[in-house]
This record gives sequence, C-alpha cells and structure tokens, in this order.
Amino acid sequence: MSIPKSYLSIDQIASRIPDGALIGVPKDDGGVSMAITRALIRRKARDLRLLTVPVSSVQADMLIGAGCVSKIETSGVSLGEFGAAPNFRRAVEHGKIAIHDATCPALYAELQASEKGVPFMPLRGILGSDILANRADWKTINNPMADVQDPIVLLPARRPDFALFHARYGDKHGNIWVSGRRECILLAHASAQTFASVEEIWDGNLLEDERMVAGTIPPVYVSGVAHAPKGAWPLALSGCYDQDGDHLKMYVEAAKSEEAFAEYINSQILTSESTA
Amino acid sequence: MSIPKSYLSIDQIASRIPDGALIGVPKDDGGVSMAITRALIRRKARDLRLLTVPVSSVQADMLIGAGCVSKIETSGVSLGEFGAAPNFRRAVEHGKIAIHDATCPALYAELQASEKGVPFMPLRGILGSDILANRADWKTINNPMADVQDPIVLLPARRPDFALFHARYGDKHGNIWVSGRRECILLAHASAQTFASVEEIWDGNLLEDERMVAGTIPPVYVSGVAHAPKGAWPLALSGCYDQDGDHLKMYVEAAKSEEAFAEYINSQILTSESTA
Amino acid sequence: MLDGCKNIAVGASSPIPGCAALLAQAVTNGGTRASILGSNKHNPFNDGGPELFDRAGQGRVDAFFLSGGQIDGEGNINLVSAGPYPKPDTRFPGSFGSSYLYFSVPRVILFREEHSRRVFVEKVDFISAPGWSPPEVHRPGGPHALITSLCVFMYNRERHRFRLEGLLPGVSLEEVQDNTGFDFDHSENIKPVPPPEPDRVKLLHTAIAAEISETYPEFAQERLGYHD
Amino acid sequence: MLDGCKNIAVGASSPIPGCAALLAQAVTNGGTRASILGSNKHNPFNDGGPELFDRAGQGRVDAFFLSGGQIDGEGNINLVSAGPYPKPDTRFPGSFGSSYLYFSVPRVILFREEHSRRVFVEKVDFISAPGWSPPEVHRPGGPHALITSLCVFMYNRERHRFRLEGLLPGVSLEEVQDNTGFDFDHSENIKPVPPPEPDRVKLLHTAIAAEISETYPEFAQERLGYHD
Repeated sequence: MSIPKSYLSIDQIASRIPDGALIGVPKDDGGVSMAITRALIRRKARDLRLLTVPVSSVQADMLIGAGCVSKIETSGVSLGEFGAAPNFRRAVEHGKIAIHDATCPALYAELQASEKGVPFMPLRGILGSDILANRADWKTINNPMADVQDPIVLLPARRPDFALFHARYGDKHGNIWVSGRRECILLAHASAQTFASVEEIWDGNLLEDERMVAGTIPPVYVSGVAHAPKGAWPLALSGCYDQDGDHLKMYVEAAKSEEAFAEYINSQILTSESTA
Repeated sequence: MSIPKSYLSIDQIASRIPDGALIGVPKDDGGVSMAITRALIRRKARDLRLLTVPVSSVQADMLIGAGCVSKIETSGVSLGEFGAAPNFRRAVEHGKIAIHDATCPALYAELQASEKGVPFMPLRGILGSDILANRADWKTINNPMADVQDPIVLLPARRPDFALFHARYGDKHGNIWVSGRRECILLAHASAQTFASVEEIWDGNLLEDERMVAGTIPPVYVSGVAHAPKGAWPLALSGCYDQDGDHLKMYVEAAKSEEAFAEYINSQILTSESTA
Repeated sequence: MLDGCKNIAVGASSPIPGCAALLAQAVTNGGTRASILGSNKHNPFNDGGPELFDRAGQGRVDAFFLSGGQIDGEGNINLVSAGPYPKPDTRFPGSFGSSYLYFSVPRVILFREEHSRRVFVEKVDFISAPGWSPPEVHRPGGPHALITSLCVFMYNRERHRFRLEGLLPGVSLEEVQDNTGFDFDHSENIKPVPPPEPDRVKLLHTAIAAEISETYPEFAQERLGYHD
Repeated sequence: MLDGCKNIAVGASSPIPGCAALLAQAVTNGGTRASILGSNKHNPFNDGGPELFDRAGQGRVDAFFLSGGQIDGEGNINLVSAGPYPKPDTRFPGSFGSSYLYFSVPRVILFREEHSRRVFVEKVDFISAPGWSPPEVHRPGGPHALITSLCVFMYNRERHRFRLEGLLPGVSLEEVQDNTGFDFDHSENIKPVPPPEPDRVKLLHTAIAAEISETYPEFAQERLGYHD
C-alpha cells in the first residue's frame, strides 16, 4: 500500500503541536507514538502539559528529560520491570516540573466527562487520600440520590488539546484502527484534536469492514495521520512487535545522569534519522 | 462448527428468566433476539419489566401484545417505516402497562452509571420537559463545579436483571461478538446477567483474534448462550440479512386488532417450531 | 438553511430530512457531512448508540432534524401523547433523543409535513422538549426553523416565537393561519419559497434516492419512485 | 488467602502476585480466574483501560494485590513519595489505581518483599489510599493481609490494625519487631507459615513461570530460572 496523499510526516505533526499544549497520551501497552515523541524532542517543544492515560513509562520520562514538559497529570510514571523512571523522578525531586497526582479511574472519568460533554463525573473511593487533599479541582459532595450521609467525589471534565498515539492501521479515508484499546478511542473522543502515527496502511475502508469497525476511530476526530513503521519502538505494539528490552535497559542506565541522558538524546534522537 | 456443549437452548434461556424480571433489550438495528422473545411468549412469561436501549420496535410490541409486560422504560416504541407499534399504543392508551418515558441518552447514562458502579450520572438537557416532571427518580441539582446558577439533571444507576440480545458470533469459550454494537456491550456490562442468542459459531477464541477482540464480550458477563440461526428475524442482523419487510407489514396489520394478533401469536409463535 | 453546517445528523424515522442532509452533502462536495441513523454507509457513528449524543454534547453536531406529534407556538414539541398523561387519548412513539438534542444541537430544524390544527397547537399536551429555557440553563441548542407542506417558519429565540418566512407555491397566508393553532409573526409581504433547482430535483430522484433506499427502502420506492 | 475468590486481578509491575494468582487459577482448575494487567493471554479485560475499574466498582473483582513505597500500621499505603509533598526526598512512581481499588475490592492483599523500617513506617508521608474510612464512606473493600519476606500479617478492620499471623521459616518475632516501624497485634504462639507443597513449587517453576514470562520476561528468567 502506498502512503495516502492526505498523510502528514511525523515532523509535520510535531510542528502542529504548539508549545504549552495539553497532550493526552496512552499507557505503554496502549499504542504509544514514540515516533511523534522523538519528533517533539527534535523540534525542541517546550512547556508541554502531559496527561497520561492513565500512566506512562519511557514516553513521559524522555519528554521530561529533554526539557519539553512543564506539568504532568498522572497516576504513575515507571519503567516497570526496568525500574523507576529516572528523569521523571529527578525532575519531581528537584521541583522542575509541576505534578498533579491522580489515580487511574479518575483520569478516565475526567476524559469520559469530556467525551460526553458533561461538566463532571462521580467516582467512588479516593476519600481520605492525599491525592484528593491536593486536588482543588476535585469536589466532594453528598450523593444527591442518597437519603443518608454518603460523600462522593466529582471529577471535572478534562479536554486535552491533542490526543497523541500510535495505531496499528490507518486507511486512506482518514480512519485509524486501535483494536481493543478503548483508552485511545476515549482519548480521541475527549480531545479537541487527535494526531496519530500508524504502523501500517490498511487497504480499504476500515469503517466498511464489520470486523474492524469496533476498533476504528473515524476522521471526524482525527486531525492528522503519519505513517511510521516501528513507531512505538522501543515499546511494544500489540500484535506486531515486543518491547526492545535491551534498548530500555540502556535507556534507564543513560537516564540516571543528566550527562549520559544528553548523550542519549543526541545520539539516539537528534542525529539519528532511522528512528524517525 | 458444531454447537458448543456449554450452550443452552432458546427455551432453556427463556425458562431462566423469571416472571417479574427487569430485562434490557437493544434497539432494532442493534441485534435483537427475536428468538428468545418468541420463547418467552411460548413460556407465557408475565410481569416482565422492559428497559429498551434506548428504543424498541417489534420486540417490545410483540411482548406487550402477548401480555408478558407490566412496565416499560423507553425513549420510544415504533415500527419505523411500517408505522406505529399497535400493541404498545393500545396498551398505553388503555392503561394496561405502566410507562416510564425517557430520552435516549438518559437511558444510556443510567446504564453507564451501573457499568461503572457509581450511583448516578449527570446529563445536560431535559430541564423543563414533562419527561423530567414525571420522573421522581431523576434529580436536578446545581452543578457543583460552577460558580453560578447551573442546573443539571442526575440519572440514577439502573441495573437490569438480564441483558438479552442476538449476537453475530459465539465461540466455545463463552465469548460473544457484537461488532460495533456498543449498546450491547454497555448493556452486558451494566446488567447482573446476560443471555444471548448467536447467529453463527466462531471457530477459535474471539479474544485471541486482534480483529475481533474490540467487539467481543467475554464470559465473565455472560450467563448463557444459545445458537439461533436467523435469531433476529423478522428484524435485520447487520452483515447477515435484511429485515423481512413483508412479514413486518403483515405483523403491523395483525397487531391492529386483539383478535388478529391472537391469531398471529398462535400461528407464528405457539404452533410454529421453525421460528424457534 | 443548512449553509455552513459541517456535520448534520438525522435521527430515526426521518426519510425526508435524510434526503435533505444527503443533498447538502452532495452539493457541498462533502464539505457538509451527513450522518443518517440506521444507515451503515452514511453512519459515521461507529461506536454504538451513545456516540451521537456524546458528540452532540461536545458541540460536534451542527444541525439535527426533529418532528412532533404536536408542536406549539413557543417551539415546544410533543412526541409522547395527546390527552392526559400517562393514559392518553392517543399515544405517539416517544421522545427519542429530542429532550436532549433540542438543547445541544445549535440548529434544530423541525419538520412536519401535515400542516393542521391537530399538529400545530396552541399548547402541547406533553413537553418532550421545550422550545426555550430560562437563562440559567446551559443550552447551546434549540429550534432554528419549522418546515411544513405549506410553508417555512423561522424561530426567534429572543421572542420564543415563530415567524412565517416563506410560502410554498399556491399557498396563502390565510391558508396557513386557518391551519395553524398558534399565533405567529409575519411581515406584510411574505416571500414565496423558491422551488428547488431542476438539477437538485434530478439529483434527489437519482443518486439521493439510491442512497436513502439503503435505510428507507419503502420511502425511496413510494415517494421517489426508486427501484433498485 | 485467595480461597473462594472467583476473580483475582493483578495490577502493573506485580510479577510475584501474578504468579500467586496464576497458581490459584491452576490449583482450582479455573474456579478462580486470574486477570494479569499487561498480559494478552491472561487479560480478560478486553474493553480497554477503564474496564478493570468499572468491574471493580460493580463488585466483580474479589481480590487484588497492592504494594507501597511506605505502609503504616493503620494500613495506609503510600505510592507517591517520601518526604515533603510535592517536592519530596524520594519520588515513587505514583498511586496507579490504588486510591480507588483499595475501596472497591473486598480482599486487597498488600505485598512487599522488603521488610524494613524504611518501608513499614509509623505513619506514611503521603496517603495514596487510606487503610480504613469513617462509617459514612461507601467502602466494600480494603486491606485483607500484608505479606513480606519475613511474615504474614492479617488486617483487622474493626481495630484498623495488623495482627502478625505467621512467621516464615527461621524468622523470629523479635526480628519482625526490629524491622517494623509500626505497632501490631500478635498472640503468644505465632504459627510458622507452612512451606508450599512441593507440587506447587514445581508448578511455579514450570507452567506458571512459562505463563508469567509473557508479561514479565526478566522476572521469569532471573527469579524462576525460566528460559523459553
């Protein structure tokens, strides 16, 4: 399949995401666009506000380490089996980025409120936590449906400026396909605009194939698509390739010092075309 | 494909749905199990409470005409191009069934609250309508996120005893596949139990096929499956067959009088094995 | 009337509005996108039933068509019943999504062919959705126009009243007044509604008829003379 | 400890609890269902990220494992940071779903191998999720047990305190007390934790190791000696 004419390049997408934007990104098994992430670092993006849906790994850590991020709302940043996220940890400990700690279902609820166009969503739990104590934007009310005392937390709708992820397929009609990754569908619905990189081009119309339709995001939500084979590398793309454990180990080591990480950025991203 | 051993018959499913149950059913292009509907009429089910998701056509009309229904919560019952739903209309005009009038997104919101295990969901609109005026279970509050006056309606979680629908595929692992019919997925998640008839048996595991997984409902939600080819007839099943317009025309004519409808029930359902 | 609308959605049981939306899509070369509920081909709502309402709630739907068993002069619509509720004289199908979409879609076009005092009443017996709301109610949407077999009314949101905008060929102001149960505004010289251009009529009976027949086969055959 | 649980879910970065859940599934012949986040094969959450939380909110998840950078004697857990918030001495990854699941899953098993006063503190620096809640708070869930490399504590929901239930082979009460920063209940004669039956150990190093290696390849290789 040839690349559809309407497609952008990875760097064109990065150039359409302005400094200061609120960007929603999926968790590391959900289709992370590391290709666009690297392009954002190449264009020296600044003051990005990250919303992780609901957690992140190397993507958030790399953007933070490269100085692209001023604020993050997250339920967690970790490299899982490969250990803590060194840049994230250092930036928070040194007070270099603002952090809004959250919990996974609260981030989903904030996006679901945006998806539905309602001002808030209720959520059980959280009461008595320091998560709640540090969130002036989360409100506790008494459940209006209850006759007794029954406190419950309301989360406000949160609408990212951009949803950013890597999808398995795109077609020439502007559809993208994310299989069962509903967090990507939710993120696309909830955001003002969606940019995606895609692994492969689908020959045909994804909306017209009854087996693909349930995992498809139609063009009404999508502002731009780029073709990026291996676009989730060094993370996995379900059904296509596993994570690159050797690279991630090397990444974590490099990220442990600012000097080594600067060298990683330089050798792996700024001067390397192959990882585009 | 042979029928999996764990499968039930249509009549076994009907026997497991007791009189008085609250039953959630999808709209007429969403995979309606007319096969189970006819089995419920054969077993002379009584006092069923129907929740249409969010509207219904021949299914609700037929169950009402056969005397199976005592109450309905719905946004609309109509045979669309074929005209009004005669049994529904007659039963409401004669006060024979209780009716809770709703509006489509409110019914979805009630189910979404149940799906999420929260006591309510907010919804814009509805204010000033007689829909709201007649629903003591819907509450208007002032939006706690707003600094100004901003009334908004809260809908309570509604958990059907049974979700009932017809799916395109079932597999021997207990999975069922509904393609992009998210109202069926929502209904299964929101209900205490789900019974489904399936058009065809899928050879393999629907959860292990990346193209099928997004439209699949796993067995944790499903209490029983029956194989029922043409199980949506005379309604359409997307991708399989169109609605049977001649039959629906005949149905509407028959339903216009109680006598003719009794004859329809007798000839088409009670004494007809072929439509099982 | 649909000029500048990027996304038009059409609800259940609405073949004529469906044709209008498809026609708008055809003449704008896709600049306007028509979404027909119940259609597989013209239904970009691939994420199940809730998606239309979610999208409307976000402001992603610019125009929608609604109708009513009764419609009154303030733009209140009744899709539920005539006579006392809940045991009425005549039961209609129900409110469908109207109680919500009338609030969320900026340009709601009311469409009802039958122009009679039975339909256009002074005050509806049941408000499925009100024509207007007090200022504290969040309401980006509401009625824009009312199209009947006799005329076109435009809705004035400040005055909560219809204004007769155009008459169909051969129809007089008196005929509209005689058949309308509510009071409405009008100027001295009411313009006739211009007949559709011949190429659009042709388009309607050919390409549009073929498209709408996927969702409304009976309608395409009986009203547009379409046979596939 | 997982007896009678129909559905056990295991969160991110939890290889040992993952093995425990898979073992429970194996020895009950599927009567217990293990859901491992991040696994394709053992992940019946096919409807995206929100599904685990929705299902837990409905009461469809019977048991879950959580851990903590700090855990205190009331069962409060801290997954956020040690030292002042938000600019701490040591930042941990974050609370993940704990602030919610600790309330909604009936049997939450806390698991932390490192048994030290650094981890088991008198009072956590940041409450990701509280061990208990006042009676007006809707809370079907909460801590059930705490498993460490030295011992097993059970949680008493009335007293909001842990009780030392069993010691691992070679571990004394004094050793536990020396390494625990909070006060806990215990009887005079604390039972030893029985070693796992040999057939289960074998199962762990063969079939379970193979299954967990899909999600945690490094762990399966280094801790269970698994090579595929």
